[in-house]
Amino acid sequence: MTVDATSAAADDDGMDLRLTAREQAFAAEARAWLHDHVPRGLPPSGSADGFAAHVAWERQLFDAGWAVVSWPRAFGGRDASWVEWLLFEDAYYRAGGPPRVTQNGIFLLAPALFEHGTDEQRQRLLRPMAAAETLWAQGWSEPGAGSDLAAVRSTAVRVDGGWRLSGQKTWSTRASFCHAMHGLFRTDPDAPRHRGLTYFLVPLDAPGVRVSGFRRLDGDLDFADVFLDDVFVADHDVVGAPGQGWKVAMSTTGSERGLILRSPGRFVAAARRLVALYRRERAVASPLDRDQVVRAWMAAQAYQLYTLQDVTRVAGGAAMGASSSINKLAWSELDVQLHDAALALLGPRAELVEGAPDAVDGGAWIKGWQFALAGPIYAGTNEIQRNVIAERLLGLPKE
Amino acid sequence: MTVDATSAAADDDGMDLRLTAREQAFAAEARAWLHDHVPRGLPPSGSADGFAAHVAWERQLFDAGWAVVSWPRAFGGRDASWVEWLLFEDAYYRAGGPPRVTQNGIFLLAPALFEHGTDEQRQRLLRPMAAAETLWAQGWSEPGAGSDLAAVRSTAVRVDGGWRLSGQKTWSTRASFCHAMHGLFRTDPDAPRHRGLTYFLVPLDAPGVRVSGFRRLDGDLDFADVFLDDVFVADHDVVGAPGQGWKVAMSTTGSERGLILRSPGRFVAAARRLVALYRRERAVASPLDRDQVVRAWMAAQAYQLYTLQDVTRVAGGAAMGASSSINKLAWSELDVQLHDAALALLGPRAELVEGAPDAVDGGAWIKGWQFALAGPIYAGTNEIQRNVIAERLLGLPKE
Amino acid sequence: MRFAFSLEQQALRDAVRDLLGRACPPAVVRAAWGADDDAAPALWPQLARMGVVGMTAPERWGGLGLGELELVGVLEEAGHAALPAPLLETTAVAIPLLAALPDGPVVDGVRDRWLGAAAAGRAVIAVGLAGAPFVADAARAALLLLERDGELHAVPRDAARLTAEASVDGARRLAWVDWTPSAATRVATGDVARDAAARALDRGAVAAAAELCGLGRRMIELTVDHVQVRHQFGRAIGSFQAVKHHLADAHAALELARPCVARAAYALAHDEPGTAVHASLAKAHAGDAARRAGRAALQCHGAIGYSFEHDLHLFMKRAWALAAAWGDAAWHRARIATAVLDHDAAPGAFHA
Amino acid sequence: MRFAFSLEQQALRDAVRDLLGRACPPAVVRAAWGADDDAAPALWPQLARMGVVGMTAPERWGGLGLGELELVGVLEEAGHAALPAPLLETTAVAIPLLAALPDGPVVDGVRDRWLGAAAAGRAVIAVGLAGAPFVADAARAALLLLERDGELHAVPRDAARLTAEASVDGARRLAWVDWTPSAATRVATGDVARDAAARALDRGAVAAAAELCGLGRRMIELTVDHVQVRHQFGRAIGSFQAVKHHLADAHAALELARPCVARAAYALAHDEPGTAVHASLAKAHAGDAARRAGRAALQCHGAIGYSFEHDLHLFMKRAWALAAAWGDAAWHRARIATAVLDHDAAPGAFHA
Repeated sequence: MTVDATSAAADDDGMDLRLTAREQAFAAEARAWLHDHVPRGLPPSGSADGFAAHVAWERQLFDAGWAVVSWPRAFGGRDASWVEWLLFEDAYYRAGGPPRVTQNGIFLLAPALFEHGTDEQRQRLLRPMAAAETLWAQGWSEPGAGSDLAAVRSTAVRVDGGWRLSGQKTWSTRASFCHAMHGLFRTDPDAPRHRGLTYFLVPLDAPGVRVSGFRRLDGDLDFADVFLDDVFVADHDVVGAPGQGWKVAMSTTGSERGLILRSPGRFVAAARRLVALYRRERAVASPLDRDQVVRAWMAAQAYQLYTLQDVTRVAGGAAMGASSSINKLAWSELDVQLHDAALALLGPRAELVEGAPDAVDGGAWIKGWQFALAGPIYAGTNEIQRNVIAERLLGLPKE
Repeated sequence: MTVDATSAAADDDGMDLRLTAREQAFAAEARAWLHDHVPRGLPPSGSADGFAAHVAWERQLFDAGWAVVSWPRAFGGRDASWVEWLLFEDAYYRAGGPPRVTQNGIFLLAPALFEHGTDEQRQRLLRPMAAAETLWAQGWSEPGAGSDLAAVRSTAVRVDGGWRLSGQKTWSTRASFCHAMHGLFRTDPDAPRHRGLTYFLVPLDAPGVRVSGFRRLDGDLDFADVFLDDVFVADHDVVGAPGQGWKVAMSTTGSERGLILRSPGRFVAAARRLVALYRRERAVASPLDRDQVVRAWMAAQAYQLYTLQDVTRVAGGAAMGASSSINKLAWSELDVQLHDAALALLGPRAELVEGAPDAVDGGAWIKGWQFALAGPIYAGTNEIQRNVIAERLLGLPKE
Repeated sequence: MRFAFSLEQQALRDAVRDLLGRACPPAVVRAAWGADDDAAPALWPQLARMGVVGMTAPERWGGLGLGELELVGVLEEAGHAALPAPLLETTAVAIPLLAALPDGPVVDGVRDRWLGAAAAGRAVIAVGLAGAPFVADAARAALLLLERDGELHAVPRDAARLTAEASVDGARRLAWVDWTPSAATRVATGDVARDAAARALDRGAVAAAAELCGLGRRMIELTVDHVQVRHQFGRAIGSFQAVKHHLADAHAALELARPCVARAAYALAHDEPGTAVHASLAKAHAGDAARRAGRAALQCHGAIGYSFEHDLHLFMKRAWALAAAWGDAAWHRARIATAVLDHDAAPGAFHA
Repeated sequence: MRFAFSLEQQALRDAVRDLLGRACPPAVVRAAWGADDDAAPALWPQLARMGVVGMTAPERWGGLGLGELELVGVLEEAGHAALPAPLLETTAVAIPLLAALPDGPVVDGVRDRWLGAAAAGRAVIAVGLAGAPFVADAARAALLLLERDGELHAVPRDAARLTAEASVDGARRLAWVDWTPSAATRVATGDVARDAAARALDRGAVAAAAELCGLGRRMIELTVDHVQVRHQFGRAIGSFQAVKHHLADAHAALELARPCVARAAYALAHDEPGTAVHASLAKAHAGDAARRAGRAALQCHGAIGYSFEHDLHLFMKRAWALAAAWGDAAWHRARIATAVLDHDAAPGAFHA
């Protein structure tokens, strides 16, 4: 992944929290464009119609050059610096932009392609991914391999010119509406757990693939099981070397712009909405509600500052490393805390969902609360993150 | 342990929270006596003089028949029922009674003697224990055996007419001022961990015993190391059969009136003092302080009700069982919570200790806070209690 | 002193548990999510035949004349089953409220017309106190008991205009109720109305607390089952300390809330002066404990529990809703603070 | 945008770490517990020679003219060592306060007499703002900067009557100060005094936050060392998930507090309009994180840490005291609430 690793100020040794003229111009351009274009009231992405609306928005983003700002221009990006990326994300969520249905491609698969893919793969795959022409689902989890990703049991068997894949993937977000899936399959059944895995790209319209959607906690049809029965995948759809799938996947999960270094924009925007909610509801808010709101706002600030520190570090050439586990713990708990504060403030009105005439903010808080509850579970449960912090950052012994 | 297992109302099948006339009379008598006699401003028990003052108070309690209300009259008790015991404890702490320096005898050793001792031992040991003529320390923990009590390494070797004990005990509360110690020693080095332990009573003035005091968190000289070098203990000072020490000890730790079923009196009294503190300080208290105070008060009520439920159950013949782990978790966290609320209320004055002219309540809150911090650690850490709850009450598998 | 339920109370509870265990599996709860707003509550006839619906009604209205000590065990089982039926509103609150009002022409008429019908399960009665923005189960009620401006009114459902409000718990049916008080609907005023409404709030809070205890217990049971079967890293995940401690803390919190509910039921049954504080103690602890159990349950289930198809959410969402209804934990803590801190009126554990 | 300390700032911090690592082991902290109230602070001459004591003083007073970005790293190391010396009061608060006051006969006189002496380590200056009941290190100060009735006064210690107040942290020396303001002591009034006192409070809060981060870090280090060595049930206790998760949560909280401290230091150094909110964010997070680290450390040490002879309490008690001083977390949250919720004045992460 090519990145303009230094913002203008980063060469200077001192702390400097001013934005450069270039950064300010970038942010202003992003804000102005998003202000004019962010769609209001998109339907949930868990239906064919809803998904199509989200895809249309993604294409609009791409056409204007905002889909993948940190990518090289050759693939549809803007060569944006780390800081510019943060500024874009901040502007995106500040403007009320919807969740990105392209994210399992651009945040999870793309880093693997940048690091481990071939030039041919990058040329063939990246631009359609960014343009939301090819929609990507993740095929990482299996019924028996959730937190324990190395327990993958789906298999791939070598055949002439490619591989034959069989097994079941699950919790594959939006797979019902996607064109392709990336995931790990076991190519060497005799190798130990983390070995013998290979990273494949699987067309979801290939013969032998069956996708069966199911609903997440809030009732949206956002998950799917993907059943594979002797599905052919050509050699050019293997990322990295056969048997190196774990390494490729870890480069993805460790990707600073992937799920691990969550841009604070989403949470800072939620904190801002929470403050606005408090200001509207202050007549009925108790001093405890007030304290919960300010605590959540403060946690969002701390998270934002923590990521700025990480970005500075990584822009200076350091690896993200295990501090990504603190990052994951922080954003996922913060998201719960933000919504907890809102629900407490709403009291008996908190339970009203979208469609209820008296739902405050259209039921967004109880919806967001349910969404937030996934945070401590996915992308490595927070229990696993705490183990990583204890073992890799503090040096405690493994169990 | 002989107990009047039923209060008058317990024969009735319905819930009845009235006190019987006998219970009311008992409570009134206890309150009146304690009101007139509880000493004010006793020095800490961690010095020879201070300890002597506490012993004097214990003797006064005994002479009036209040030292061990639940014991049979023959040993200096009052044959009090469970409820009466609770009423006494409530009255004791309500009146501001000091911590009981006899507790490692009457709450830890006595239950073992009632259940596993010989008649001779009971006749010889109980009354002097209750009368604070013989002061008992516990010798359970060792430098390498804290949470893992079965890791005891001190040994006892069979000799003519008795045993020779060697090793080191630690965290032995008030041992510097006590006459004797009860504890576990390994009599069969080849037996597995929990086997091969024997429960001994050790005179602390025996040749070969050296007691070396050390200070606890708040600086009071309340702990001691007890070093044993070939110390002779006669056969009549073995409690239960040789090799059965673990079983004897567990009957002690499981004792409902021991450390496990903490009488709520102490915490309810602390909650009452906290409410009084709030009422005095309300001009400077924030709404959050108010909420913390009421939360702590509520936790004390819940704990009290939980113990009443347990007492009813146990009085009806049930075993205390693993619910004692919930009890331990509850009182230890409650005690921390009560003091936390007080410190928050006191703000920058919280750090003042006894002797500071402006210390509120003579520094009792910061002192009590430090004392409370021991709760989640001793008598089985709260981590171990959570394991017990998960494994024995919920049925989860062992690690 | 004996702080335990009687054998008869336990037997009644066991009978309800048996019935609901058979007749109210999660599929029944799930079916209620798709039902019409005015559909009859699931199992209402069976519960009525058993005497449960009318258990709090005086015998002259065909009830069993039982009190809160019988009721809270039944309600805990209703919570445990996530029973999609208005036992809380009709049996725990409305019937005792109506039964206790002083005689008078309007009250007598309302009782004659509705009390026996309600006790027999032929008429649901819903309740809307002044502090609650919405009325649960209004659309399937025949009668609404409503508080406004210090008065209580008994309003036939047909005389009110309802606006449905969708809840995160799809089995829960809320409505905003638009209605016009009149002399014909007025069943209490002044101190009588104030006291009746206050007692109704306490009854509702304690009933919700009992259901929350049952909901929390059920979520822990589901999780205990799951973590014994689910293996990751070569071990049942229930053998990991992190999972154990999540569940142990949640279980302990519930076990500490349950005696508070029993104590509050006793206070209600004996009309003790400190009843409001006991009721608030129960509701705050049970609400917090059930919410905590839900968090622990979801986290320990992992992604498996984060699905609409899994049963966990049926219980979790009910717990969220009930924790916020009938006064949330913060509201009840504030009420206790007023009594205990401002008025020095802390009730004791024993019968006052 | 670059959110990191400069190499020079890091080098200064490393130098202080090296000095304190050698010269301020726990035995030195422990010795301060037994020292007289007016004993000279440990290591003050060494720190002065290094330039640390006077680092915030302008060069004309013999100082280094450095700012908060240099200071917070040094203070974190002071916290890490539980340094029993008034770096916070004298270097972080008093010297910048005096240096920034507008010229005038009284101020000039005070500066001439005290500022060079303080920077050289020959005179400790203690600070008592209006919100703080006691003054730390008053007995060993030569000069007291005191706020009362909207005015600031510079009062020689000899002109005040001190009453010692014992703190749970025996190395911390508090006094109640009885003094009489006069024209000769008055160094600021009106807006000048108000602004100077407000800025002094922010400096003190950020300095305390930095020390709290160091204290928390040290307590975690002590605990990590312990749990790797201590075995129970046949395993190093640091291999148990419960222990790991206590420490991971405490570590994460500290790591999230540290950038808040850095941000607040930047705000102070650049005199940004949102400085007070940044300072409060830092102090509240650092205080909570350090208290949490203390709880985790003590619990993971078990009885071994629950002894006066063990070093842990030296750091834990300092953390308790500093978390409550210079505004406790609740006070700072309330201050942020006023700015953000009432006045819609939320500062951004970047330089305003």
